[in-house]
Amino acid sequence: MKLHEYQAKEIFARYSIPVQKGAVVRHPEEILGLDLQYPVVLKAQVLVGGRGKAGGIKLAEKPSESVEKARAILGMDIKGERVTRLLVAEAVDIQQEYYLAFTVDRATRCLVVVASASGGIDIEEVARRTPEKIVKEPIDPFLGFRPFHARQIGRRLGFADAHLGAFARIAESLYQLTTDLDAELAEINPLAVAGGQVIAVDAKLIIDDNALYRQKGLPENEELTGLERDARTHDLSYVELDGDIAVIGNGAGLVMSTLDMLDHFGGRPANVLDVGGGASEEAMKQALDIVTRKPGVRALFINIFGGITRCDDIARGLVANLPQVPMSVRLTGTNEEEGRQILQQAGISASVDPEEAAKKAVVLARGQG
Amino acid sequence: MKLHEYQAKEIFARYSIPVQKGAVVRHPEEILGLDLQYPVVLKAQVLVGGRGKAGGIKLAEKPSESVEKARAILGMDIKGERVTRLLVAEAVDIQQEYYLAFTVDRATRCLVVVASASGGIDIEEVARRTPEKIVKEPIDPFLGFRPFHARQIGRRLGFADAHLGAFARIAESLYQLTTDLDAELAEINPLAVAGGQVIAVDAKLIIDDNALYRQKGLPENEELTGLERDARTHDLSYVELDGDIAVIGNGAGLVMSTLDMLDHFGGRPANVLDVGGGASEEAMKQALDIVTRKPGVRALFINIFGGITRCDDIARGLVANLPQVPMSVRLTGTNEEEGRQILQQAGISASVDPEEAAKKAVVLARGQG
Amino acid sequence: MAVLIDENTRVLVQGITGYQGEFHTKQMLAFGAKVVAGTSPGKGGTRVHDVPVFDTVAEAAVETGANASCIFVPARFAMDAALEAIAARLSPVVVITEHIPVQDAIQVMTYARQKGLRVIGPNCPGITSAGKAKIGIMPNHLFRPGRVGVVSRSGTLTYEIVAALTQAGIGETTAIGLGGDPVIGTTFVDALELFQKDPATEAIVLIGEIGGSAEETAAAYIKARVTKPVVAYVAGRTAPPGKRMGHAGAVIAGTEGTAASKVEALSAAGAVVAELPGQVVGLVKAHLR
Amino acid sequence: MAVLIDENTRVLVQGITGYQGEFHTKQMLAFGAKVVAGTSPGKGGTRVHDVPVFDTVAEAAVETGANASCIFVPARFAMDAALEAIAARLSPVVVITEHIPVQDAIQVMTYARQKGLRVIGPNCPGITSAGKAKIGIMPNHLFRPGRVGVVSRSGTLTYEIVAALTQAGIGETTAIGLGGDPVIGTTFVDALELFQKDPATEAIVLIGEIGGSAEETAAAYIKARVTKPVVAYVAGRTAPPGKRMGHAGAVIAGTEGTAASKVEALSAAGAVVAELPGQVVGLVKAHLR
Repeated sequence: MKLHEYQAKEIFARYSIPVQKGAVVRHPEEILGLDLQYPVVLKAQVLVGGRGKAGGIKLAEKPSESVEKARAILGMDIKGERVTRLLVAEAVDIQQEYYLAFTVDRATRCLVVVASASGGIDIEEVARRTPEKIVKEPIDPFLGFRPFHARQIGRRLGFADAHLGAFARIAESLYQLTTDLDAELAEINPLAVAGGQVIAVDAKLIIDDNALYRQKGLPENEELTGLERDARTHDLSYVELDGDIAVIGNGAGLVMSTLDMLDHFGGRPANVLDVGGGASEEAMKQALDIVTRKPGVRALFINIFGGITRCDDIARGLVANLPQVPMSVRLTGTNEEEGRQILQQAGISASVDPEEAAKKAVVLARGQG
Repeated sequence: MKLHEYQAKEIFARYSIPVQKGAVVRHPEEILGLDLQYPVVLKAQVLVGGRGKAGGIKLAEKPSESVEKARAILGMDIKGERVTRLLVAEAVDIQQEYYLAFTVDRATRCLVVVASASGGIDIEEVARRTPEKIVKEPIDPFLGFRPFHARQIGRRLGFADAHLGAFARIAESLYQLTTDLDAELAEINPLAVAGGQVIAVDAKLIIDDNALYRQKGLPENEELTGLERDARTHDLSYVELDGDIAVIGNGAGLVMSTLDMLDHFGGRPANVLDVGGGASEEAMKQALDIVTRKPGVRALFINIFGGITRCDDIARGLVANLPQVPMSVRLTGTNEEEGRQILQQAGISASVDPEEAAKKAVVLARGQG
Repeated sequence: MAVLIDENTRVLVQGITGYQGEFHTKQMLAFGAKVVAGTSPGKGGTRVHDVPVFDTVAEAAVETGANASCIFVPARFAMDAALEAIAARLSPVVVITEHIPVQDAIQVMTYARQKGLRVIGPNCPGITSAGKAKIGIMPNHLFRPGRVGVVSRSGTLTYEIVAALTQAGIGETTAIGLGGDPVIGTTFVDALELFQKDPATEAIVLIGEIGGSAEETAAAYIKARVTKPVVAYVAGRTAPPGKRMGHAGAVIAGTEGTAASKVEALSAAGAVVAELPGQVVGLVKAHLR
Repeated sequence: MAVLIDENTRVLVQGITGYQGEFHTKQMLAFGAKVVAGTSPGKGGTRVHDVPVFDTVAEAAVETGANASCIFVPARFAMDAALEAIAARLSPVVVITEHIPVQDAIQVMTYARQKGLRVIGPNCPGITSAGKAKIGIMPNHLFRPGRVGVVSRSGTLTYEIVAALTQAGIGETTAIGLGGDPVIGTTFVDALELFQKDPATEAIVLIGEIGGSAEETAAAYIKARVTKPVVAYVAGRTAPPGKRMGHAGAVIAGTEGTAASKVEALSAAGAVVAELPGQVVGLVKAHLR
């Protein structure tokens, strides 16, 4: 679950990581009531990347200019996301930009600290072109990231004197919140030296969805569409796409290969729902409801290979909640015989070959079924 | 720092360790206002051991009996400690008594869990006679004491069914509070199965004095006499004894050997203060004040071997705060020359040989100096 | 021959009294796997499908000689169960449970590394050595002893490939489901090394998916060390970038992690890459000596 | 010859800019010890007694070849400093600082054990190899190269014994102050093993005190492995039971830990036990060949 910059900064402040003074507004006029030193920066609060290049960040020298520019940003569409909130923060005079993050590293199977003295928006470019400018160290989860580790990283970025201590305290705090909050990513870019201070100018925080059960007091998940949120409440994994074939499968790999097959045969998925391992009749009911509720769905493709999932459970769920759109079903694996029998009794034919079934789904979506 | 049973149990309750319902009273009449089921147990709150055998624990069947027995216990003297508080707790019907503790183990250099199915007042006897009945396992500080460790210990004590989970939760919580509170010892003896429940019937908690700086919200240290408390506030280590020679030394080993020497030559120390490593002039001033304030002191013995401590600092502190009682000084080690010169100028002679100086102190205390 | 598990593997099922644990214990027994013990704290002394249940792994290992584990316990208790299995020196520890917080998985992997033991998963279907042993949830009827080793990040795609290999009369040595989470105990490289060494394995099927760089790392290993034919398939060619496809392992990160990058690396390393899962078995056939 | 440290020891002083760090750096240099670097976070680039100061141990080790550490930093930062020294693979790491919480000391010792490195202390006076090297705070003028190894839990008592050995013309090989805390990195047994192996050490003085069972364990080791004469003294014969004598290491626990038990064990193992510190050197003289 991704948090907005302002939400992440509220958490940073609780962990004593210096951030600019600022406030969030939903309406331009609210800015006039804020007790802030000018100039200020107006920053669109969206979850997609690249808001700066899209015009979502502006500087304002005085309140009237601030309100005017806020009007321009609020309501803006950035990569499909509508701007409903604006972070208004006191501008700082940045002397140097650094990069600092903690994230999960698949290769070392650990959290890693990633840092660079070349921070700023082009950090990915830095990583690609001059990887030697990126410091990356795995963290032993039992020993943790200690103050001396923080000082070592600070020195490798060139921090000295009082700034070294300031950097180290920020790095320690950022690690602490990464583990406390089960963050998959906790990033400060840029971490700036500004006005004799080391300060987090931007903030990104992604919480591990699997750990949300033990993370209380977090803001609501805003990354999801309404249907995605419904799916989440039923522990189903659902993603929206822009075609016309609704897809239900089990297992991430199978689901992805299902999309690949539809694409291969000229079809366009409208969405895709992974019922996961050991899907029950009830899960199947919810799955059918969610994928077919999306406007513009013209056909349904169900691709199930039973392992921990049992074909008879899937079949019962399907028969009890028959969808309104034409469908192509592929069903094989654990309890396959029982499943086919249940479908047959309801007059539903199912394929064993996934490619055959995918082709049929494409035909159905074209209205030629 | 040792806590009273009731203080430890308040902490236990915060960590969800079941304890009997009860309250602390300072006056017998307060018992009548308590909302408790009878019978109740009245337990003297003292820091010394063996209160049960000394008559500090009594059972009462009804309120009137309770008040009467409270009168007998409050004000009692148990091994030199006056009883000022009484824990009144609902009696439980104990089916079996267990022992459970976490403590520091010098040999393995770790915290250890110590447990036994033969709990109760004679646990030391059990340890001596049937050590095989004591389970003792070192704990890796980085991995910690995990739920599975707790279940393993529980099984080794014979817990099964629902009691196994109850025991494991208590053991996990007790470990958690041991590390959270920097306890040197966290002990439940007996941990009882009573009325279908696993419950802490007694509680002992000793906090690491060196960690008190990071332990906020603990009760006041009641283990110390007034002078001992004064010493503590000046970071000096002071212990009261019952003779007539006040002793100041530096280093625990030297201080102990100083007591041994005085004893060897027929002297009896009144108290002993360790000025520690790197004692300053100011520390020496406080040290002199504390040891000589004790009533009955007839002589003072100062035994300093300078290492990190400098003889000139000691000499300056002594000259500036000359005590009223006759004294014998032994001074050698770092900056010995400077120290002797300072003393000489003030007309004080100092010995190099500790045994010679100890003999002199014994003579002075006898009033023959 | 087989890799990782065989007739000498004595399986302990952690969480044996749960719905999945009970069902798959029965399936493993039906497959012929030696399931010798189960654990379920507080339920020691009972039996499930005649398998004795213990309160702790330590007791189960001592009493039954269990030397490997299969974990079905719910996500919030799975880390503790895995640590318990590692502490008792069981290996491999196969973690079926999905939705385990990644920082819990990190602890498990670090502890296993400290002790020098193998973890498979989490969020995986387990391992099956055709005709010999099974730990996990792969459907029994799919397998037939044969010549191909299968390793995959995806459960259901593994079944697809195994079913097709069996149907084609080729059969399998061992199928290993690595699991789809970002932090997993056993990787493609580990599996490739095992299959390369195993005399019964004549060809290897590798099933990857978008996200991470495990396939690229596998490609480098194939180029350097693998002499047996490798047929690969990478799922997610058409998945939208940045969208999560069911589990955290499938987030595209930067330039690495795309299907294109993986396909390119594997092809360059000499692996044959199928465009759809249905083509895999045909390619295996073509490359078997 | 000497044990633990000698002419090749290149000392790093952690906390070199503090009062004690600065003073004892000067003393170590005066003794002839090679103090090659210091650390003090935020003060890198400065010098103390012409010794270069760094922000981190890692930089100091790379730049100066420091291979051992002496820690003077305040108690609340001492654990981090010791972990930093261990991470940089310095050995021995001598922790002078007193009042370190015992759970911090436990972490330090566990980490050192994991890395296979040696810690001395905490709350100790350090190590001195007469005429060769010194790490710590033992007064310089006491030492004279000679024939006896000294190991002690007490700092000031070490000085007493060393001064007397020097005065008697016997001299020392190495004196090791183990530290008085309950959890320490190096024990009597470690020191006995080193002295037994060291050809220059002809006799060993062991100075114990009440609390714990380190002396009893040492006695068992002496009986089994030590052929050189051992003269021992145990402080605290008359200390009141259960009272804390200055540090947590001196709490009497149960039946073990009393002076009587220690004296008895050491005597039974063949060590000669003095009743007062002043008798030690006479006993050493009597037992030197």
